Amino acid sequence: MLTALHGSQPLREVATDAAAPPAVAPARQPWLTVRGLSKAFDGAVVYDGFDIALPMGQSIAVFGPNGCGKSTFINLISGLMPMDAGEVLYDGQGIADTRISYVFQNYRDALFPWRRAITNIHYPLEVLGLPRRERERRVEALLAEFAVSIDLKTYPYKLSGGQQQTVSILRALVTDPEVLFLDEPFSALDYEMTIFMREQLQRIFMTSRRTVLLVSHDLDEAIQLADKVVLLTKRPTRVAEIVDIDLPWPRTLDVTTSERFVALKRHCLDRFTAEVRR
Amino acid sequence: MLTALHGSQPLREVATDAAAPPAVAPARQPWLTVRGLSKAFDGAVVYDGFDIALPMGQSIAVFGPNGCGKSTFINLISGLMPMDAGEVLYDGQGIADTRISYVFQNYRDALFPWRRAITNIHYPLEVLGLPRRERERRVEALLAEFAVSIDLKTYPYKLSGGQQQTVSILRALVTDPEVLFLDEPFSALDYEMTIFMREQLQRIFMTSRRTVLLVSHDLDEAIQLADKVVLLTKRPTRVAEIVDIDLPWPRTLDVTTSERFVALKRHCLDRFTAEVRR
Amino acid sequence: TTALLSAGPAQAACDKMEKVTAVWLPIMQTTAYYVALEEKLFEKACIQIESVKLESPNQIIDALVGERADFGPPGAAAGITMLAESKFPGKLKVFGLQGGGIKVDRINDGLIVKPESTIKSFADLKGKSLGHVPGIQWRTISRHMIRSAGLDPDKDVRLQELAVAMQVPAVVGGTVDATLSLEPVGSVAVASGKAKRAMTNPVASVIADPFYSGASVMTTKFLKERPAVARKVVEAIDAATDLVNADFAKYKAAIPKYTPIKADQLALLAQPYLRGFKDLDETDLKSYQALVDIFHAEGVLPARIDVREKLLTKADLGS
Amino acid sequence: MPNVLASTLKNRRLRRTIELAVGPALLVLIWWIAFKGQLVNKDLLPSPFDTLRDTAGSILAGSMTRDFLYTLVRVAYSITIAIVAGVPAGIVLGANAAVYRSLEFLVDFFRSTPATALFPLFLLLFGLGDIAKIAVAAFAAWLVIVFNVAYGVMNARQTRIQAARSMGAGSLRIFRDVIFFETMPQTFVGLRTAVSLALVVIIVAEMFIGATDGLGHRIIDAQISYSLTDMYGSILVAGAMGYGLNLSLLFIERAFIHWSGR
Amino acid sequence: MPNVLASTLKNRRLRRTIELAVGPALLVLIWWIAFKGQLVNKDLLPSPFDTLRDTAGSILAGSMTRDFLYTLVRVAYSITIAIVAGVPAGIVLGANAAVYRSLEFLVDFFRSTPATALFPLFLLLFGLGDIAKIAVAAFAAWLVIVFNVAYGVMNARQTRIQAARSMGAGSLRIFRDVIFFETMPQTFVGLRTAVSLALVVIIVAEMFIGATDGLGHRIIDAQISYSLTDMYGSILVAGAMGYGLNLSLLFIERAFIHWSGR
Ligand SMILES: Nc1ncnc2c1ncn2[C@@H]1O[C@H](COP(=O)(O)OP(=O)(O)OP(=O)(O)O)[C@@H](O)[C@H]1O
Ligand SMILES: Nc1ncnc2c1ncn2[C@@H]1O[C@H](COP(=O)(O)OP(=O)(O)OP(=O)(O)O)[C@@H](O)[C@H]1O
Ligand SMILES: [Mg+2]
Ligand SMILES: [Mg+2]
Repeated sequence: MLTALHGSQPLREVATDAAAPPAVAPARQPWLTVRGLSKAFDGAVVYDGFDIALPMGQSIAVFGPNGCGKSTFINLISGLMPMDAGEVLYDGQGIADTRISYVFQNYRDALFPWRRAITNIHYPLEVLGLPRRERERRVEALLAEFAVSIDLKTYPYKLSGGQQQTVSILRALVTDPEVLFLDEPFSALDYEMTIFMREQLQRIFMTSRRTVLLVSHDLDEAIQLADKVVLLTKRPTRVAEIVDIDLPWPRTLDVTTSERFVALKRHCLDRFTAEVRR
Repeated sequence: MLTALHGSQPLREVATDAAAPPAVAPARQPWLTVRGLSKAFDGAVVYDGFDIALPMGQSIAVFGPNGCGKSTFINLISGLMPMDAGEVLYDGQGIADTRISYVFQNYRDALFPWRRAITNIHYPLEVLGLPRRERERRVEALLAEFAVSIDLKTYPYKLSGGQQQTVSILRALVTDPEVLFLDEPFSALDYEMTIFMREQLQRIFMTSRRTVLLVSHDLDEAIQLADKVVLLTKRPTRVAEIVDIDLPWPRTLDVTTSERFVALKRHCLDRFTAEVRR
Repeated sequence: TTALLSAGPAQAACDKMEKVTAVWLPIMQTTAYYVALEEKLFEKACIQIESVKLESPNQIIDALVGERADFGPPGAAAGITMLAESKFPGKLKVFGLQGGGIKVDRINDGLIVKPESTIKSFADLKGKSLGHVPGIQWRTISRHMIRSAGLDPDKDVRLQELAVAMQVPAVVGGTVDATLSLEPVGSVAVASGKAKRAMTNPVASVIADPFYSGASVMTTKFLKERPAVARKVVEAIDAATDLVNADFAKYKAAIPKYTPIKADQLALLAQPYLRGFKDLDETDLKSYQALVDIFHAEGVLPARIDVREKLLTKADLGS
Repeated sequence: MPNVLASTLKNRRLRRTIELAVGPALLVLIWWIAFKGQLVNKDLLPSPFDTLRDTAGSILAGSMTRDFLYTLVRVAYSITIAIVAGVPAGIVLGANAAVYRSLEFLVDFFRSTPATALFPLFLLLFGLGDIAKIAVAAFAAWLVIVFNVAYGVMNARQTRIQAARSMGAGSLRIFRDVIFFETMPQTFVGLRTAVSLALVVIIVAEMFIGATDGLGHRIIDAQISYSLTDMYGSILVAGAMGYGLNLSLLFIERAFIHWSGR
Repeated sequence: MPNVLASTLKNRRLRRTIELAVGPALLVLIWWIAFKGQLVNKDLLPSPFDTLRDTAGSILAGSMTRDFLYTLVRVAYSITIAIVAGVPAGIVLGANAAVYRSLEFLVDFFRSTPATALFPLFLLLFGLGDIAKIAVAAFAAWLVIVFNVAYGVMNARQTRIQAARSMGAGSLRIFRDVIFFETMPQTFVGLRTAVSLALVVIIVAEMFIGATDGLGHRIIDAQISYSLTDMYGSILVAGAMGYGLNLSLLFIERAFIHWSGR
């Protein structure tokens, strides 16, 4: 069943995810609320009085056409870009009190070329002020999980595009963030790596129920990895629909080849094409 | 039927593409031959005595794991990166005599930020020395075909990632090149745009039979758009197999959902996973 | 060795060494100061000299007016001293003069030209260029010299300010036809054989003979606060002046250590005309006054200054 | 809404004006404190207000303006020569590592040699007139521009150069269409350093080679005749000229180079 | 194979050596042509070989070495002061556009004011000794460093700063961990400009403030006493010092900054 909410009215639906693991059943559902968000670049309006409310502790995928403002949206709500107007609250609090991680769409420029790949991964832990011993323990644990075959002793600019993106993802995951922003995080990964990363992300999400905001142009990926898919229109950007993905976790091959999955995909696609063509 | 050629022996097969449009039936098949290609970075060997021969006038997809040297390969054979050793011949000639276009994996850095998007597209025509009138005619024709909704009067760094990549693709296509190198050209495009671009590329390829070298991590894309898929191994890089894609052009939805397509995909995937896991 | 031996006990006899700062220019007129240092005359008088070499006359006066230094030994610019006195009256006292003269046969300045040049006097400069030390002092003097030769300094001669270091090259290279130069430029030029003096002491012949461009100067602050020490400084300089005047050939050996002059250039070095405090007489004062009056006449000094008022007196020294 | 816009614009312009005034105000303030607080000998540092008054007087009288213009024209000539000769030289130098390593000695050598020490040589080559002064300043500025442009070229982003090359652009085209723009931000650093340096060298030349006009001539005259307010006033005017030249370059840069750091 | 490697290495080292020799050789060649061809008055330009011989002589005699060391020590002091005070100041200035616009006046003002014109003021503030010379050179170098670092900060890539901010890094951390490195290439441009400038100012101060040692003292003495070979020899040595200082900075830069243009 699709919970379709049109337009930009604040969403005040109660989270009744039957599919959520029963272990995590918060008494009160915290919300990420965005109110009256406005942003224009040199007069070109991207957002104008944009409202949305998203449940925290869930995985949200954002799907929309090129240039509709997905990266801008993440930048705004993560506090990296100043808003022209509006308010963003994480469970009633400002962004400063929330530990976030961000995999930038522009992953190449986001790595520090003066640090080796491994120390790039160390960096967010340094910012958190962890002692070296603890940092090393955490990084080792992460690498053991991911077992990538990249020479991490080298500098980022000596890595291939996909390797750089992998490092970028590892760096974002190492801090075990409360909110994880992923802006087309798998765009440069190879076939095998993409599948592997999707599995890892699912695993992380299922064990810790972090809030994840994923931008993806791959609808299969978006649906596979999300509790909700936010469909955005062209500029001036509005929410076309927030699609509830009522599939059970983990999203195994069985799930992603299920009829329900295909139906959801078809529905999203129809809405998307309708909006884009309009 | 699969024409599988293992190892790195030069390929000397005669082009007997039943699927190729009968209009184009060259008396003599020209070849792109690479012999003894070697390349190492700071001692890390990527290619060592690599040989391959690819038919020109065909669309070749290159598929391989991250960091195996796909970008490096294109850079080497397009003459942008010096080889340590080896020889590349386009139908017996050097690269300098061939009109090429290149969509870089790192599309952001490849656009000129001091030029507007539209003059970026003009640039290769300026290099060719075309008069302004002719340039404008050609760009207009191109834009009429592609009908993108991007504000091309703006500067590239003001565009979103996908928009930048679109401009990058347009710039590569405007010269009507003899050889087209595409390094993950659709990685940042949205769903609609990706499908559209694939169609356009097919159309261009079918009408003019240019040589296309496409790097892609999307196996569907690779098979849909190629006459041959080159499967590469991990480093030190070898050719795992060159898979002949004996599907009819155009590769419509019917073709891409055909049993043959699925079989080819399964075969490629099996080879790829086997090689990567090895 | 005698100097060393005598210096030892003398130093030992002092209860305490008085620290005095001297600022000086590396020029010929300062010779007496070099000799005083070499002969350890200050040490014998229980004075420890903080010796600071500066490169321009103004820096000397700045240092004195700014009370960074106590005295400028022989060779401080005579004209600029009075200029400073007119701006900051009562700051400085003059206790010696240095220059040259035709009658006394001592060289201070010269008109420097190429060896083959036809220029013999300022009158020959019509339509030519003349270089001089930069600044108002020597521009004033140069204009006065040209006017005295019957030419118009604004029309007939191209006046060109030239730093001291560039004067010989400028003449040799032909960028100017002549320079009005201070010693040791003339001596160096003659020693090189690439230039000569067309006129010796031209300024003395026009303004006053002898002509003084250098002065020994001390601050009134120093004089007031430590009159006894000031007196010992004056005495030491006077003693050294006597030594130099008595046997220049012997004492000029000290010059290469303090100035740009090389030992091999010593032979041709012109002897300056040095007047110590105790030697100063009416002729000297008149001569100095003549220079200062030209400054007034050319409008550089706003009011006439009587140099006598600026001179150190025996009373100042408390004797 | 237009009201708000107008008021923010006004506010912004007001803020800009205040920002522009802070520097000079600070200078005068520090000066005034040094003067009033007797931190520096009063006889050698005049009051800032006396200086400003006297300077305004000599500007009105026209004598300062004349010297200002002479110096400005000399600086303009030398910087023009330096740019025209320096930017292409820097590009060529920076583009070829071997050439750079070979000629670096000369650039660093002359950059580290005081222009004043070379005055005799320049006098010899160019005579006593304005040409020598302009030549020595142009030379000093040229070195700075070459150095900065070469650096800019060496640090240029390779992908952009490769992109142009893939389109078949020849070396000359790549220089003109890519490297030239790539190095622009660095070139402007060089230009701004160079214009200040040219001004300094011109003033020093006016001071020490000798001239009958120009701010340097004015400074040394004032120094020698103990016209303190005139001296500090002339220095002020020289500094203001330098600031003005820098500001114009900054405006050109801001208007023209929109892509730095992108 | 190892043979080939060895020979290419040898070749490369040989090529490097040749490259390093080209500059000095070119200088001597041009000089020699000017001298032999009588392009310049022979009485004012000595033969390069005479100059080199005499310079070698005074180096062996130790007098040149002494002056060299004095100048070097003064330059070292002033550049150290300039770096320690300049890099943080530049970062702060560049990070805040409003602060930059406010204080730009002072930086541009003093950059365009000849150090020589400020000598009287520095003598007044710092006394007559070495300190005044070091202070004026440090000040000039400081301005250059501040200017360049501020520029580097303003042109830094925003994505990297944003990446650090997204990890929760505070301003201080971002300065230290990101902006500092981002600006490194530009900082080195500034350092190399500054070290040459400090040398120039020290030499000019030695020439015009007066000193009893140092290369500037040597140059002006030689100029006044018309010792051409000594004068050009001292200039040569000064230039060589500048080149040497630049070269060391270049080595540090090449060893340390591997990422420029990436
Ligand atoms: N710095 C900027 N200056 C001007 N316009 C900008 C700037 N950054 C973004 N824009 C504009 O804002 C719009 C949204 O950009 P954004 O990068 O958020 O798109 P996106 O949804 O992430 O697209 P994509 O899928 O291609 O990454 C685009 O139309 C773009 O042109
Ligand atoms: N400049 C460089 N210096 C050192 N090593 C490099 C450099 N460029 C590439 N490499 C190495 O060469 C290998 C091949 O890189 P390349 O970019 O060609 O990979 P790729 O096949 O394009 O990978 P991807 O799919 O991630 O884009 C990588 O392992 C990389 O680490
Ligand atoms: Mg985006
Ligand atoms: Mg690649």
